[in-house]
Amino acid sequence: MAAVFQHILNGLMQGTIYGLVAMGFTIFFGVMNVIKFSHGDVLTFGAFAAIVAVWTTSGLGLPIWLQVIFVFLAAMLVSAVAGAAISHFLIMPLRNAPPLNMLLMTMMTGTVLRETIRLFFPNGTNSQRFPELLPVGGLNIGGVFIRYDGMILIASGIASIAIVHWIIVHTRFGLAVRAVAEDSETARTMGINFSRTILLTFALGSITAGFAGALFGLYYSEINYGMGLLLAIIGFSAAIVGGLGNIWGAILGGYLFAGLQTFVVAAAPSMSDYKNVFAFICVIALITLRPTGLIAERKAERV
Amino acid sequence: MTRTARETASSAPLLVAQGLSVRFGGLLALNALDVEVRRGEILGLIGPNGSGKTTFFNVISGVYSASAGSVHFDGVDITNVKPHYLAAHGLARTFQRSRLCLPLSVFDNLALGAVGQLNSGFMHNLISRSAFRAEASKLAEEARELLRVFNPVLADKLFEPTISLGMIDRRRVEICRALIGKPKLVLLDEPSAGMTHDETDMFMNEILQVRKSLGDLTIIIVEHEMNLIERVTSHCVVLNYGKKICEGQFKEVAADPVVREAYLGQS
Amino acid sequence: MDLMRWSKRLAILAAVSAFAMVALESEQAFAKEKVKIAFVGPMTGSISPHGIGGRNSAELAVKIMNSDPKTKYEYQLEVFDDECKPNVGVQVITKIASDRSIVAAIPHYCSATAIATVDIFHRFKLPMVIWAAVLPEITYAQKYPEIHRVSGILIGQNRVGAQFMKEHGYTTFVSVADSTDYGKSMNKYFTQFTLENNNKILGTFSVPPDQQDLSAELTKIKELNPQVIYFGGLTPLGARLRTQMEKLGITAQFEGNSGIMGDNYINAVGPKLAEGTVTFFDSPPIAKMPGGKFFTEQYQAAGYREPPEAYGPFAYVATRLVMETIEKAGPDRAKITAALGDVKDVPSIIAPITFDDHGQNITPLTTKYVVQDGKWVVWEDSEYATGKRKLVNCPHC
Amino acid sequence: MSISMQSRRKAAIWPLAIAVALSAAALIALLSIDDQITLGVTLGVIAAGCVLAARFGAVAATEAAGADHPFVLRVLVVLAAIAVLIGLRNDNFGLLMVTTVLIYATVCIGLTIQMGYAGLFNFAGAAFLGIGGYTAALLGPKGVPDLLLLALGGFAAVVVGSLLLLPVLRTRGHYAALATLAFSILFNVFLDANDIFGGPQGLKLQGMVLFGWDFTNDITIAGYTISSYANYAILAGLLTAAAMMLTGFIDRSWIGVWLDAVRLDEVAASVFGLKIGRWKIAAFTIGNFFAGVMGALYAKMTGFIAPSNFTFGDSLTMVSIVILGGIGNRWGVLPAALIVVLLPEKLQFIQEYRFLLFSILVIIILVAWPDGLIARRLRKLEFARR
Repeated sequence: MAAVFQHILNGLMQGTIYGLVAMGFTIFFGVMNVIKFSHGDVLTFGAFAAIVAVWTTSGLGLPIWLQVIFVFLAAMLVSAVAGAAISHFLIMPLRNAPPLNMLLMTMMTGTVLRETIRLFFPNGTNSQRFPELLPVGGLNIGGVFIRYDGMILIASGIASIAIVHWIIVHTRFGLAVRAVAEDSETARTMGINFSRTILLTFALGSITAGFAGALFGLYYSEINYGMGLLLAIIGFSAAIVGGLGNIWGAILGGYLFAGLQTFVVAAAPSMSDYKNVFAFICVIALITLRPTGLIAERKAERV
Repeated sequence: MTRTARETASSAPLLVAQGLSVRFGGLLALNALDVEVRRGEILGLIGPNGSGKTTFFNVISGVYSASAGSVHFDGVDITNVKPHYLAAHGLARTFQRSRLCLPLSVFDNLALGAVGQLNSGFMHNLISRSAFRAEASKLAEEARELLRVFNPVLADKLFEPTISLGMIDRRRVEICRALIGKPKLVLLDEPSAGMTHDETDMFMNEILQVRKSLGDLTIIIVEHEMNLIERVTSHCVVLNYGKKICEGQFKEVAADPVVREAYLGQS
Repeated sequence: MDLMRWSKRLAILAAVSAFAMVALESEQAFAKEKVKIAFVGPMTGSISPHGIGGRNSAELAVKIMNSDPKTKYEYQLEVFDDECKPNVGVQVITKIASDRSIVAAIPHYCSATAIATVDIFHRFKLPMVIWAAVLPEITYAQKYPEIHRVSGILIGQNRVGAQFMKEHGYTTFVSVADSTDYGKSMNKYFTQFTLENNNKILGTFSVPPDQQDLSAELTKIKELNPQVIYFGGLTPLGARLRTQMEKLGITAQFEGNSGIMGDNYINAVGPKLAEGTVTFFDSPPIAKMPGGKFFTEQYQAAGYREPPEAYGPFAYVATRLVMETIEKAGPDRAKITAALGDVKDVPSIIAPITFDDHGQNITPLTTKYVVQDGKWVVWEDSEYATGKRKLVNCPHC
Repeated sequence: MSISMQSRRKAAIWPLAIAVALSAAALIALLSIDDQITLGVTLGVIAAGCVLAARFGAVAATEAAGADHPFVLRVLVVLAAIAVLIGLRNDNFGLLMVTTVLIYATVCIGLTIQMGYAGLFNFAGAAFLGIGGYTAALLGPKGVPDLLLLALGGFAAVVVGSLLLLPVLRTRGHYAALATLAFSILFNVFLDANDIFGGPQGLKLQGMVLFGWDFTNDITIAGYTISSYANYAILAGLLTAAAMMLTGFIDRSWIGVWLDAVRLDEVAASVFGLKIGRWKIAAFTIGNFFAGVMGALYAKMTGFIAPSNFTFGDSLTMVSIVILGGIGNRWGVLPAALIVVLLPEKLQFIQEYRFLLFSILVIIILVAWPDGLIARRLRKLEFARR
């Protein structure tokens, strides 16, 4: 029984990170109908910015809590800039191109980001140790090991999802985002600054990636240049399975994917090689059963 | 329900919809609709925006499925059958928003309208190329003839990209696409949308001319342009909130207080 | 980040490569006959540090050889990227083998790639000396005179490792290996020798090398509660495994192999967690090699940006061996092949090299290592051997 | 008004002849030049030539000539192929690369039918290539003749692909992209995990033997010897030509029109009587068949296959070829495959920087030429009466 709880806890943490990534995909898709595959590598950029921030701030001898704040600020800022730059220089000029071109372009952009870190970050090909900033250890309750840092991170992950949701539902900026998502032509005629809204939305989505990147580093204590690719694939899968354009769908998809992976290892440890086979088969089965996602897009096609 | 003179006419109905309902979530887009279309007539379908006219087209052409009721076409029950089945049985339509394949040539678009008459077999298309060529040339002749009725210049643009055509020519192509397959019933969804008064007039003349050459084709037409309805229809059905509120000759329905209220209430 | 420096670097890179091209062209001219040899390894992708470290070492060997006025030939190293993929390896080796001006090759870090290409070497009669791939099949699956290898095969590491663990009284193990050919092969020999020693393997896990989260596997392992977690794979995954073990509060001895040997492992997990990790590797530390000091000094003097990594010295040795053979036999493929077949007790910076009848170097000395204070230390020299420090869960320490 | 039967003047042949000759020359030059400076200059000349040709309508003239004189086109292509073979007769690597380019191009012709015509995203091209390869590797040792092996490779790809039919038919756009993307990844993980299919270490294959002719033999004609690799190049060339012709017929037939209609407007297509599912299945099946056949040939040629040859990254490479070539234009995949397969190889000298440079190049092409190298041309099913 204790093991079951332990697995659930692990799955929750993984799912939170997947969900955060998937949320980015879904936000971008919502406003511009694009899949931005470089999202995972923007996350990696954030994580590397975070590690530079730790090195710098600990070099300056700042207290731990201030280091943590700088870590998140640096990660979010760098990701926001990277995401906004990609949107401005690459996605906007191609926005009328076929979706396939966009998909390929963002995948290639991801490769560029990845290779840039690998080649130009000092010792970039190797895994980087992310210093431990959060309280080490945890509680042992009936055989379940509850990590303090894990709890903090799950809580802050969920909080950030809630904040993004609040921004989109309750602020003026959020209103503009929703208007553009609904019908960009009409939104423009109603005086919404289209390109500014797009830019800010991409910045917002990328901030969540940076946040997730910093979380990732803090939780796993290790980052590497290639971590964004698999995260992007999983995040994309989660966003699609959940239903593109729907934040709750993305979160649901993220937890579902983590749950599937964990389930295989827990239920049949000797089959652990096959866990991604199983997870992706489930993904295919789910989109076959619900071709527009678990929480379907509401838009009916006008005929 | 009022009986009209039409009911006593000898010709059997081509299309009969009985108690037809379409539900989207909580919204009843069509509510127990009864409509009868006689062979050779032009039926006008009118009503305020959102009254269910296009939904009616979509459900009888198989794009939406009915939640209740039935549709019979030429004596066959076609309730909720697949769209391609309907096309094969002689039902063709146009769309409110143009749905031409713009990157393709005019000819390719017209070929789509003639799917039923063309041989789609792999042998025919890929191996017996000369038979295929002959078939294509024959269709090109037919297409030119049909286009020429509308606009002689258009016939020369048969192998131009559709995207290069102006709005009215695109409408013409779209109607030709619906006609080239020699259907028994054509559904025209706002053919005059976006045209000026004069253009509409000219356009409708062209349609009537083609119709005559095809042997008094049966047509259901949705239109907002009431002059046009008055001129071309022999019978009208008025919808509001998915329900039939009135039917008869245009003059009769135009005078009906319920209809007037529906239109006034809307504006 | 430092954009200015990046763009500067790019500019310098462009300028340097342009110059290099011109230089290569114009330099022709006098003196010694030029001889081309090829170095092949992964220059891109996640395993590229090893490939680049090997390339640097091979370049160093060529540079040192060329600076010696007594040599008969001027050597030129052609470097190729096999991406650690068999199909790319086949392409690249076909290219090298078809180029008659290349007389010998020093190929491959990855075993699957080497297995795919040995036939091509044989077909084109191109002699080669493998610098790092470790699967036994490469040399032993067939008997081609062209194929040689200075690096050890992974059987030895596991035999020594299993013996060591038995001697220290460990009885229960869990194996975690990556799902590549390397990891699977490691796991195979680990299993074989551990069972031969009558020890128990409580569970075996195979994970893709790019997997980030190992908590599901580790939770299961925690339930199994082994004394030792054996890892067969390369550093990135090994570092993740060690780090996440700690996070889940698992206390078990961590045992690795050649794949995690190197400073990258210690850098990635930090000295505190790395402490006490044991590993078995087919080479004494550079410092203990006959020419280790020389190699380290030269490598530093050459100013390479990347470290040589664990197999750097092997790349150096393989390249040097090839050039020495060419000096003796002349730049002719058949003659080189014949001469390589006779290699026996040829001195090198690692140890004297002797090829058996399959071209396999039989002298690699499997050495036991343990991390002590953030450094890999030979077991016998460590405070663990003297009993001052203790391995985790160790019954006989 | 008898405008209808106006006879269009046929396009001149000479642009086609020049274009084919120049392409063959460029191909030989690209493959045989190894020196970096000469290569750079050659690349520059070729690129400039292409840009100028496009600017002054030479590409369009060539295409028109090709469309008007199919027979001449075929003869010229055969002549060019012979010229390339003679030019590269002793260049094993050059021939290997030509064959690889042809294999990739043919898979991409299949993807063109799926993505360019029917609008079905397929991000698992490499997986279907792999299925063909593994079929050859597993059945070859059982004594199945090699020619049959190629066909079985194709069928295996079709059969495995049919497992994906349901998701592919039910979903659209990005959702469909995910179905194939997920398949591509799980295919790879499955091969790695599985020991029956050789696991991560892969499988070895014997070389091709066709009608008693062993492909490891050099070809000797009238005293001249051509490297044995030419065997594979010739076979791949024949298969590519067959795929090209079949695809050309598909494009210039009702089937081509129906596939386009399915891609452009499913609702309109079904309202006019097309069975959407049937045509999607047809496109998916034909494309996968091409990939499977070429996979079997690929495995036979390299003599070794491993999961890492058929990764998601390789599928992405194929999608890049289709888009860079100009989606829906089957001729475009040839130069695009040449660039995408050959360029990283030719960039070997920049070693670890080559992927960075390659990705940047692809992005530049996508931004500068969104329609690809050769944009798809309007289909004209206009046939003069015989």
